[in-house]
Amino acid sequence: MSKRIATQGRLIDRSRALTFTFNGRDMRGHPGDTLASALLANDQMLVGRSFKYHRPRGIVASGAEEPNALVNLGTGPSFEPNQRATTTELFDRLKARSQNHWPSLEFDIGAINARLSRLLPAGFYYKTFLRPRAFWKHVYEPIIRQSAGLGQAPKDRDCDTYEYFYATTDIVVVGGGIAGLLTARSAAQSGAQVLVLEQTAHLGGRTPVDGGTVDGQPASAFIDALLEELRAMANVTMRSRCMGAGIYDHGFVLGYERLTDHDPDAAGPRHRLWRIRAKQVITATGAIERPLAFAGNDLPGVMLASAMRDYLINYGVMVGQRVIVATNNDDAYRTAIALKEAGADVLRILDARDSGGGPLMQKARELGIRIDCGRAIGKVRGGKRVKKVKICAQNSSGGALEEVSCDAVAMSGGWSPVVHLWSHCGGKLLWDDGAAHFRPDPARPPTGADGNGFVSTAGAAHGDFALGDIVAQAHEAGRKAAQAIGMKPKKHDAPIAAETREARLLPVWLMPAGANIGLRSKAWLDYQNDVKVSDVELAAREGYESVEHTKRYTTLGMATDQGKLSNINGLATLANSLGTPIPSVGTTTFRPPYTPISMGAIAGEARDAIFQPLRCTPIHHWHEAHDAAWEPVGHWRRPYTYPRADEAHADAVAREIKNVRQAVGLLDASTLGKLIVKGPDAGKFLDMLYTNMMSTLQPGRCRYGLMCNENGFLIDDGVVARLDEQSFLCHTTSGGADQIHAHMEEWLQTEWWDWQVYVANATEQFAQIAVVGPKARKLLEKLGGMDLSAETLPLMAWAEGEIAGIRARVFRISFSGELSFEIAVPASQGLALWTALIEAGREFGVMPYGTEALHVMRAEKGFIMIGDETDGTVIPQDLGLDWAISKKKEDYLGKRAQQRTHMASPDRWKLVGLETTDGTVLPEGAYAVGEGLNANGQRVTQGRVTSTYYSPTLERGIAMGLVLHGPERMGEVLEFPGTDGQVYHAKIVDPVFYDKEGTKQNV
Amino acid sequence: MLILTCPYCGIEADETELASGGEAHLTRHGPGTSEDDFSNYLFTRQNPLGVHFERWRHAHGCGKWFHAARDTGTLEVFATYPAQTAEPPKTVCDAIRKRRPGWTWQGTA
Amino acid sequence: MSEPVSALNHAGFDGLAKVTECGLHGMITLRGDLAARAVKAAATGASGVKMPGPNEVQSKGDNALCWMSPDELLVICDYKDVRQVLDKMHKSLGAAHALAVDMSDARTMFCVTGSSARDVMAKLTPADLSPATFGPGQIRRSRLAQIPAAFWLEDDQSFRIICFRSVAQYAFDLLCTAAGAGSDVGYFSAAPIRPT
Amino acid sequence: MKRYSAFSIAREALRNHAGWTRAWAAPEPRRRYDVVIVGAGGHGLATAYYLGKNFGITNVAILEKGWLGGGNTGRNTTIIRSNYLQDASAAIYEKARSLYETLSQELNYNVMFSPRGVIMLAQTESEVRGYKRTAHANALQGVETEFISPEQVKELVPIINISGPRYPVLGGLWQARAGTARHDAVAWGYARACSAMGMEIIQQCEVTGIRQKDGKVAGVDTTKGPIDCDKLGLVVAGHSGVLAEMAGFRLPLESVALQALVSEPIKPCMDVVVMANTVHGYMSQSDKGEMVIGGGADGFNNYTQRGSFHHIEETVRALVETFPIISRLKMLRQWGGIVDMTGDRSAILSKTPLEGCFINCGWGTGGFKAIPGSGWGMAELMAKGHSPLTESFSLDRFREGRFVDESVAAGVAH
Repeated sequence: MSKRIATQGRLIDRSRALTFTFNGRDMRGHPGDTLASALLANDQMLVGRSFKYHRPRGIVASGAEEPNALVNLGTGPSFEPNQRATTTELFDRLKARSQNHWPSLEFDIGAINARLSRLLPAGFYYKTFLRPRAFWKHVYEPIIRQSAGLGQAPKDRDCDTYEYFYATTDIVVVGGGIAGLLTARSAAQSGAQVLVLEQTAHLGGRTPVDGGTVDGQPASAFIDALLEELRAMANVTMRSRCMGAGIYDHGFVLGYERLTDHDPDAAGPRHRLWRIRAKQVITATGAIERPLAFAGNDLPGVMLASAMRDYLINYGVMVGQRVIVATNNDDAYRTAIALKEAGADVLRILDARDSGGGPLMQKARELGIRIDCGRAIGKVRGGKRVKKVKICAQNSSGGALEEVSCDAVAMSGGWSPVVHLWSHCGGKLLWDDGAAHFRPDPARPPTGADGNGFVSTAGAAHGDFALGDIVAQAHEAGRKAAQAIGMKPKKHDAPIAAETREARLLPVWLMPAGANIGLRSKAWLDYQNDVKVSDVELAAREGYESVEHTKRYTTLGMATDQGKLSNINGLATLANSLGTPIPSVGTTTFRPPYTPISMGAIAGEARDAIFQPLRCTPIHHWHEAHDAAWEPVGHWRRPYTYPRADEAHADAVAREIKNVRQAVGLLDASTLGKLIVKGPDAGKFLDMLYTNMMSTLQPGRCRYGLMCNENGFLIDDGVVARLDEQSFLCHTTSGGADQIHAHMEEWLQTEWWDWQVYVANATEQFAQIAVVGPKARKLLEKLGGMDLSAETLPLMAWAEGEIAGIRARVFRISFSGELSFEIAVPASQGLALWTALIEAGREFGVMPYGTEALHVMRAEKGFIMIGDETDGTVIPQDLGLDWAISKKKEDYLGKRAQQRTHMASPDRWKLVGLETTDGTVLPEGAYAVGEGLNANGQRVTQGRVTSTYYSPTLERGIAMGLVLHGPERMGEVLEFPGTDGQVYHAKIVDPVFYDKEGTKQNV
Repeated sequence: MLILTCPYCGIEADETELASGGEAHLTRHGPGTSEDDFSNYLFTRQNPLGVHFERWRHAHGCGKWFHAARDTGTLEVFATYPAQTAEPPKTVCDAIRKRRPGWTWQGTA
Repeated sequence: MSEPVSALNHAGFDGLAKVTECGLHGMITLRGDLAARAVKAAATGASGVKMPGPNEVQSKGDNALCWMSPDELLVICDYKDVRQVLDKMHKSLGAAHALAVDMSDARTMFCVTGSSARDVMAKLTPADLSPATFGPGQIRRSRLAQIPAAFWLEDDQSFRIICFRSVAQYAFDLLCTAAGAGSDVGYFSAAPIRPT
Repeated sequence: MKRYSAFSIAREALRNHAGWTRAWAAPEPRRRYDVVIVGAGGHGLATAYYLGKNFGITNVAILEKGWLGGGNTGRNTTIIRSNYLQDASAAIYEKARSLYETLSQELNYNVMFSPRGVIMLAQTESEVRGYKRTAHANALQGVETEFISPEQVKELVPIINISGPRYPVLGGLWQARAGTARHDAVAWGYARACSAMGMEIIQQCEVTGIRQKDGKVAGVDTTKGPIDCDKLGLVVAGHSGVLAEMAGFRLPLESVALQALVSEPIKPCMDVVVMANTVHGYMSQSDKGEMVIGGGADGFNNYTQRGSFHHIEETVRALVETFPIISRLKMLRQWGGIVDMTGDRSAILSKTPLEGCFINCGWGTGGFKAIPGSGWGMAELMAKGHSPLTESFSLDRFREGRFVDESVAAGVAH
């Protein structure tokens, strides 16, 4: 059984106990434990079920590579699925539940799949569930979806917050093991600013577990001293619980800092996403031990040798009392020795190598451990935990020589450098035949903005495994990185580590080498996704030969561990089945993140109130206080209407319109774009930007203008006021202000850079209020300050002066057809003017009105609206706006485009008014049908509705639309099929429905 | 995540401070030009796998448009330079040739 | 005549750093050839402040000149003086091709002060804030999360930030969130982290 | 070709699946074919398949410089829908969608087409107008869609937040028979069927030149030697520009990186596909349980298949706001693909200036869903010289100013 022992446990604090529950069962652990070590200390060998066959699974690893021990963690708003027990620090009252089983972990109906596994080989679902057709969606797929999917879906809104942090530094070192720390030191000694990212809570890595001596002291003592030294260096920052998640182009490094996962009650953000820019990156990400592929290698109790050693030394947990060790290299002997010295009974070391290992083997033998060379595990027996091991010769098909009962198996298939981060941004790998692994090819690093390599590697991640090589290479790596960014490293001696010579490893991709199909179909490569040796062989046989095909066909390496344990074994198995060397098979692409990172962290601070900027006019809060119903316009929010008590929106809109037409209304028009264009060439410039002539506009006057893009399409419209000889004020649509400003700058800077024009965006300098209606002038005269008589300020003129004691510009422009003044005052006095108007307006029955009333009134007048009548495919000519297109100008933006055959075609749909024959309102976006079907069997259309409203003024539905040859077909009735099943009939009419002569606005 | 140095204010701008503006050094074609010339001006692009000249605006910054010479296959940036020019300056072409021997501007050395 | 009101009317927050909206300031955008004598004279004359170099701020009392782009300065003065300053500038500009326009109401100014000020700002802007690159007297135009902003250091612990008036509330909420309790980063503020 | 069925699996199980043979042959190229298709992605394979099936042209080689289905076919978010606004788009996407309905049976390969339904959220007034317009257009195009209420949206997607502070859901355009399919399987299924018709799929074979004879296409040079043909189809997505160069013409294309990501798998919590264009995010849940999320495209030319991380942030930010429960899920993997964007963001299926040479490209972000329709139309175009499905997508539209613009309905072509 697995239990906590009295000795060892360098990372735990035995003086304090923590309580936690697993599947409701109370358990105890210590501060410093991971959930995994605590579960093992409580003899919880069975921790989950596999994805496909629902096989019983236990903890295999001790770190980020763990494929099995995933749990549902926490409850309610802090619930999180698929948490890796090996990287979850234990905290008091932690609640964990195992995943992917029903009804219970011990008894799981899904396990029937394991019995049927022969019927469910790789890719079986591509070959079946074909008939009957409807069954896929309604029967087969729901079953597959239910049985897949691991953790539960969260139910509540996340109670935590997240944030970003931007850092710019010389060198980022990913990994706080001995290699990372030494690299950081030599880089810092060279004068570089260094940031070290360590994913675990502990700097120092696994060297203290593996032992050895550096500069004459025990490795762990050396590391403690090194950490002290680094902490004292002002140009070194070390962050623990902060994983280097990804490396991106131009030195961008993504860091994932877990601030409160280990202490959920602490204040502050849960995760912090580091967005780092570094000149050089050094990945010192270590290496991951590989499992051995033998039958039953997925049973609870079968564990990586290094993990078993970690649990013993770091946490004082002895995973088995009677242990068998299977290996193809010397490192596993360290585990055997540690276990033996801690009092475990190490029954056998099965060394696949005929000649066995080096000095470590000697030491094990001296401790009295029996070592069988050239031996292998034929099969592991047991149900929910290891019971027996059948031992056979490595060079056999699996015939058992003996059977030994035991309670744990430690396996080691050799080590693979963690090359993920090196590869994220294009770093290439080379195959090391001796060590049987892929390692970074220093000659082909990821390249940065200057075209030179910006990532290097140190330590085990570099492919060095002997402590002596690691410390020497790491020291040098730091100096080199500093040199690469122009530092002049001073001479510092590299540390010297005592060597423990290790014998050469023997590549073992299958155990035993000649394992029969029965064994191969029980030898797991990818634990979580249930991919076995036989599956990869099948994929190869069926022609899924590229490693990408095999991966996708078998799902090898696609689980939440992204193949950290399975990739190399899988590649080797594929290479063997294809009879090609491993390098020619290649690897699949490594993609960020190194381990999964929370969506919350990626979203950062942007949620709720600060999800996106909300733009407020100076009068915003008044609208809010008066129950405005909002309409988002870009990032602005404009009052749609101001419903009273229990007034429906439509009624409110009708009331506002009637009031404007009969008395006076106020519109907050502050969001309108206001661009100041000034210079000797300003007129010439605006003549190019607008379709009509602006240079001839007189100071003091206003003119309505249209803007097109180079593709000829209408992009914006608005009133231009000439302020003086050299300056114009261009009004744009609310949504358009920033784009049009950028549009102007673009043309001035990149095409007409010799023209003398400056542009400034004064949109937010002014609050703009439209005072509209027959009583508008009376109201303003009451406030007093300037002469607004028709004589001094006629339609389409503007004047400067004071209103209610506030400096103001007044524009006589109307978008409603009524007498209308648009008053611009400094933003900081906008609210003052607004309230003054409301107060003074009482006697005239003043009311605020919103965007919908605005839209309806402009439609009654037949004025077009950008975004309604236009959609990015409409040219001014389509809208009968030829009067606003200068014939005199030989050029303006869009003119050439409008001469293209399709744009000049007489068959373009043109703007008309539409009146339903029965007065009802046409449906939004309805199409007018023509005769028959087109070549693709679709109904022929001959027009569409662009805007449609109920007009309270005319008390009937009115609409505008684009219709084939429309203007020549006045009076004709068109059919508009609705999506409600009805067909609407509408007559083509003039688009101006109200006050055709325009007398009302001109008083 | 590109970094480009704005030639106007000298800031090493983060991609999120920049707005991209497509291929650089296009010649505007207005009224009187042929259908082909005009549609090439609007739509046809070099889109090379390799050296590419493009327009960027230091939008969250000094607001200036500038040009960048960049490799679309490696994202290497050869140079950035002011936008007020019809073709890449010699210094830029030299910088590119230093990294990509034999490269020529629109096929002419 | 009503009292002009700034967007957030001097709202404040105390956290890792002190965040305050600093009320209305006179702000004039001056666009022109910054090498031209008339333009220089207009800027320095009206403000009494030295001409700033690229990415620099020059200040004297409440007045300041901010370099915004190769052809743009921001002239900062007392809010009530804007009109005189503007008139003065127009006079000294004379016929020179330039644009001087009052933007005082279009913008909002914030102060972020305290030993963690850099850490707080570094949660929101991609600009390099390391003391080596960014110190007092320098100005940076960049973004705060999703909005454009310009900021400079008055001294090593106090930022001045300018953004558009319409997003003042968003900017304030951002800064308060970034300065929220328990979110200290200790990257710029603290010396190297001590053992825990 | 061995027929796939539950029975064949059971039979094979008895002999440990030793009897399964290659899904497609791996021949060396011959010197000449009637038709050569460059690009063994979904579109290229489908084109070949329908050339054989609809026109009896089977002397066809499909050349692939990498591995079949290794490009965007295997990198997309597998959404299939046809609720497009413009007639031309609706026609080809609906043709594709309807072919997907029966593709598994037709190919005897389960492509797992799952008509789970797609909702496009309307979160602004202009989106409401845009989608109502699309619904009207679809009704006349024979595409079954409807504009549904926020309550109906909530009913279909219980995890959605319809009363978000910034962009409350005002409704949605719902297409019940839209959905997803298993992307790799589409390529593999077509490949197996092409191979069974005697067509030859040549992988690891890169085209290095296009040979012409008196103004007509004569064949291609490849890394496996020269190959002659009467007709040539270029169907290589992101690399179309490079091949067009070889054929002596240029295209209105720009290649950019488009990104996507998946979460760790969780138990089923969302049965339909949701697209939220105002906040630029879309999401579905795969049969494995992963939340499959589509990200934005870079604004700059890029052939690296690596996008910029801030697009991932923007997308995830929007989706966390729309689906609050995903905040505590984790991103498992992000990736990028190279997509080719045209001037109007719609595809090009067209003859080219070089007689006998046809091109199919410019699918931008919307290629996967179109595969069967694109192959169907392209095959007709290559066999007969014209096809109603492809007519509006010809190259000359850019000269005439006759665009197929889908962005107008606030819709994006994901």
